[in-house]
Amino acid sequence: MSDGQQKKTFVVTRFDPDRDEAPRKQSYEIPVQPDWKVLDALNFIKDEVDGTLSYRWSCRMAVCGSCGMMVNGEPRLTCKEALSQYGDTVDVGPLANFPVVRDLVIEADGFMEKLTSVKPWIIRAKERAVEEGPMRQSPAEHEEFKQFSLCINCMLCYSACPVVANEPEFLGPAAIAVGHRYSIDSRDEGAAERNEVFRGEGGVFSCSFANECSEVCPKNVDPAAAVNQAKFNAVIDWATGLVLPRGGDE
Amino acid sequence: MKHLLLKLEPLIWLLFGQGILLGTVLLTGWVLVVGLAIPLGIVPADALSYERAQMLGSHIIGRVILLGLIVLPLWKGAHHMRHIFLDFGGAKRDVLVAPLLYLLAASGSVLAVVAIVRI
Amino acid sequence: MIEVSRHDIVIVGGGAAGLRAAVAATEIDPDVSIALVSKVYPMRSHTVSAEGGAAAVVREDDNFEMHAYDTVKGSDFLADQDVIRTFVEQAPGELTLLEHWGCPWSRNEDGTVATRAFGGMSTKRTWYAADKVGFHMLHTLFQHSLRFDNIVRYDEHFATRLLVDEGTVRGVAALDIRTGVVRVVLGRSLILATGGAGKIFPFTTNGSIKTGDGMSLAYRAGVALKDMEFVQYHPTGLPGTGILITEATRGEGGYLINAEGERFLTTRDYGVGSKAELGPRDMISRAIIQELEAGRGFSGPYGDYLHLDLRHLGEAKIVARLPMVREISKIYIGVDPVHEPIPIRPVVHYMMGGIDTDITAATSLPGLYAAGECASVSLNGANRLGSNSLTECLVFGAAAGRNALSFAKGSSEGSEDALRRQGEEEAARVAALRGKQKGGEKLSRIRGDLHKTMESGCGVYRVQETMDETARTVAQLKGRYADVALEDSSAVFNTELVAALEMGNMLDIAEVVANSAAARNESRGAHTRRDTPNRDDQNFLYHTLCYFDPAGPRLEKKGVTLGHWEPEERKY
Amino acid sequence: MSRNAHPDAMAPSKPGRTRTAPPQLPDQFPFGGRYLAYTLFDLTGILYLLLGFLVLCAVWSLGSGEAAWNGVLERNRSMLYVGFHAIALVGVIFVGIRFFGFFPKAQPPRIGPVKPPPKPVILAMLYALWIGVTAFLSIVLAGGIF
Ligand SMILES: Cc1cc2nc3c(=O)[nH]c(=O)nc-3n(C[C@H](O)[C@H](O)[C@H](O)COP(=O)(O)OP(=O)(O)OC[C@H]3O[C@@H](n4cnc5c(N)ncnc54)[C@H](O)[C@@H]3O)c2cc1C
Ligand code: SF4
Ligand code: F3S
Ligand code: FES
Repeated sequence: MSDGQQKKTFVVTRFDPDRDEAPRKQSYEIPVQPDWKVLDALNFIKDEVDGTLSYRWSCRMAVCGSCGMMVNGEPRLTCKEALSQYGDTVDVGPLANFPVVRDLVIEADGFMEKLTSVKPWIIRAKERAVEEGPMRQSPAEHEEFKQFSLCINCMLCYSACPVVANEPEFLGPAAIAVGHRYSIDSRDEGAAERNEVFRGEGGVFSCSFANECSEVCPKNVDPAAAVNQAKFNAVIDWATGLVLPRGGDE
Repeated sequence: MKHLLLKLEPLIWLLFGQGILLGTVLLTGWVLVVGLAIPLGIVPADALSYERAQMLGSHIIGRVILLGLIVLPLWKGAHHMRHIFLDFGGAKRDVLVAPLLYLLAASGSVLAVVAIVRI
Repeated sequence: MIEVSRHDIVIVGGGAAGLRAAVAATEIDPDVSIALVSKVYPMRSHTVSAEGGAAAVVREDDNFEMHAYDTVKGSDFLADQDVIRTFVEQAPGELTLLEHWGCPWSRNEDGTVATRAFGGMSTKRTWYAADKVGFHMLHTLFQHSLRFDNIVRYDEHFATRLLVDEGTVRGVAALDIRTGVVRVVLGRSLILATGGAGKIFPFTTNGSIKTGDGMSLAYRAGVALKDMEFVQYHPTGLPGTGILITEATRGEGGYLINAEGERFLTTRDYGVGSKAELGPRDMISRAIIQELEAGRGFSGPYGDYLHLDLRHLGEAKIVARLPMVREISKIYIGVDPVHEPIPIRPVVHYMMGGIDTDITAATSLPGLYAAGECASVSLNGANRLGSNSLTECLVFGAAAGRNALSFAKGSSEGSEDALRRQGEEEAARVAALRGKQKGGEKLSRIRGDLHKTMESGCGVYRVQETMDETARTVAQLKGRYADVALEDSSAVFNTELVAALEMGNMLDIAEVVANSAAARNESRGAHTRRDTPNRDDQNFLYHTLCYFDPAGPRLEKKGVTLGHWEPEERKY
Repeated sequence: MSRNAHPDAMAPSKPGRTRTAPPQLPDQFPFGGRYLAYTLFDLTGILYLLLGFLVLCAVWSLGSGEAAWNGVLERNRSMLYVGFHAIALVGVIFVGIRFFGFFPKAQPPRIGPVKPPPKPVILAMLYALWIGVTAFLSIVLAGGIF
């Protein structure tokens, strides 16, 4: 594996708001190792070639969710993608559908607002006291929301979703998946509240089931399933609301 | 308008969803026979002679199926057209386009009822 | 003019400890204004990577006494026993709270929370959520924290200096990475929860953000760092990347196998007795190193390694309990543990030492609290038991939150002018560093040399000579660091600037680790010396305190609180 | 190559704290790679709209008397209509295959107290429904029964 001879060219998007009018591309030809991930190459460039290259990363084990970028046009976790699957030239850019702060760093505050707006926490009519101990939840009940609780907030799905691209209000796949995860948790009583959000502007009905979110999700969360289940629940909730109008504070 | 659209969204989505699901299920046979097989002479044209068509169309089940064959595809179509419009950068004009498309589907649906009653 | 914002409590760090502190303070006073300063978005904190589990007594056949004793023994008797008592008693409540907030703990068939075995624990007491425990805990905590409007986040703000006035900490200067501006965030009390410092070593399970910043902040403000010589090596990391393969693999029944196909922990005497793979980490790591030294390892491009064999667990169990281990192995080493053993070797994992705090999470500096991995409340002593630290983040994070709140209620704001001035000084320092073009040194070179010397001097096995050597080298590196040149002078998202600030912190921590280690002339827990292989309670049953001094680190001693169990030989 | 997405896509409610470059669409959108199938799927909306109105016309004519109805049958024989229906058939089948593939996962784990059947079963049921109804309708329309 000490074959340091192999070289690849990285075409990286650069953007410095204080100096560049618009993003530009910069090429780096560097020696690569056969077992490198895309992120390793960026780190090599940063350490040895160009200290000004900016990007986010931390865990390098595909769990912190910070290293998402477009690699050859597809949203990817760069710490997870083996370099060997790409050819001699690799194009690395900031996540699509996000404003670009600098180089490969995108604006994440919009996502944070969306995530917050779906009330991603357990809502209960009456909070349980610690002394009462843990709630019971059968493995089957756990299984119902498990997949949707695996989202690492990497936002790759946002980069793939055509609705995100064109409707700024859209809550987007991950936020809805996280909200839905709570709504179908047997310990939660907040589905009605979240359904209000889901039926609101940019809510679940904006999704046109492109399924692109699930195609690119590195954690197999299947956010498309979550969003569309959430639609289903939001409609059922709406329909029952028509038939049995809810009391003020029920 | 935006508000009204939001309020109606669940209903529209229901119709749209059924448009894809039941609409597709119903349309396949219709297109196959009425759109292709009969015109191409694979099935003799008298299969849908006026009398037989009247007979089928005036039966209650026939009417329901015909209603589904009109209303559901219209809503599927209108909603998808709206999405196409949005996908090609039309978010700003959605407040105009969406009501127009849905109005189209809605008037088609009303006409469908009239048409079916008329049979 | 520097921007100043004011809150009641400032928390630096958005990992498990910082978030728990924020929520704990809010629980008592919903109106308290909390600043949550974090250099990454909180859900990116390295707590996210913890895999195995969090310990707390829940089973019928378990009790506080047992958990406490396991922890004392695991610590090689260097932990404070009053702290341990508080810890074990509050642990179940804390994990229960997380359950109430939605943490998807794995369950038994009857719906109760499931527990698994962990190294050094005498019974199954480690709660888990498959093998993504830290991830689930962190996201649960973070999402729960989102419901409170009074927690004001300063995301991607890098704290560079504590602001102290009249002997009390009053806030922090933080670089807004997004804008390049240093701002002053003031509070009446402050909590450090900045996590560990594994990045001073080359081969570690830690992510790139674990650079010991908070430890350095406290150290520079005159607070002692305690027991920093104790660096935990985790027995099972992937060669090359250092990515962790959780101890839960062994908790679920995995075997460690040498190149001769032998389950050496059962066939040779490494002091772990019948616990075998479930012995404490320091012992297992030493056993692995000895196996490798005896030539019973495999060799590969990233050095020698052994095998962790899970095949006998079967696919169903691996998929249900260890999905992340499987995913990681496949992606990062190309091995499917269902069919092949996983190559592993010991890897730097955790800092037992940290900012010296008492049982209330308070430091010696009034108003300053610390919790989580950056703190040393003396729960872990010379060796932490796996799955105690996530719980520690909760128990002492909560304590820090509560106590910082009551301190804030009783304290004054300090002189804004003085604090603003300090902030401006700090802003000037950071501005001078940004794009500092003069200098012959490169960050990556300094980092490389730091890594080399830390590995040689402060590895699993240590000797006086190399520890001294490392202490000297780190001191030299500090000199070279002063001569570093940076290429990036941009204001916006200047990650090179951040790396340079982190490097300064890492050098502080490395210096403390090397000096503390060189002074402890015995072997205890994770601090193992070839030249003095035995524990020496006569002379060394104390905590090492290390203070900042411009002339070089100054060491002091602090007694260990015993009380219940007297030190005895540590045999399993 | 890439084009701008909506300028406010994923922007925070307060303007960002520094100047940002506008969000870009994914390179392949809308006609490249997997997006092609998605875009075509949405485009079948036109087919469905037209089909809906064609059926409406037919039913209306049926109510208007024999001549009108025969006119419909006559018109359907033109190449234009046959061509359209051929495309429509492909479109309808495409919609079915794509959507039925997605449909099972869009079922929540529980609808009230009711648990939907396992995903493969839902899929099988959908196809059974589709094929069954198509066969039934075709036979009826083709004069096979009734
Ligand atoms: C791979 C791995 C697996 C582990 N598995 C387990 C396990 O199974 N069980 C267990 O009990 N323990 C485990 N641990 C240990 C445990 O995860 C950590 O000790 C614990 O998560 C530390 O949490 P923390 O809140 O102290 O710090 P972290 O989660 O590291 O958070 C630190 C926070 O401080 C912020 N910060 C740092 N510096 C600055 C600065 N200068 N300015 C502003 N903010 C700053 C960061 O942004 C971050 O938000 C594991 C550790 C690792 C590395
Ligand atoms: S749903 Fe998947 S792609 Fe989207 S943020 Fe979560 S983990 Fe990332
Ligand atoms: S890609 Fe977008 S449109 Fe829906 S299914 Fe996923 S959110
Ligand atoms: S670096 Fe954490 S997900 Fe890639």
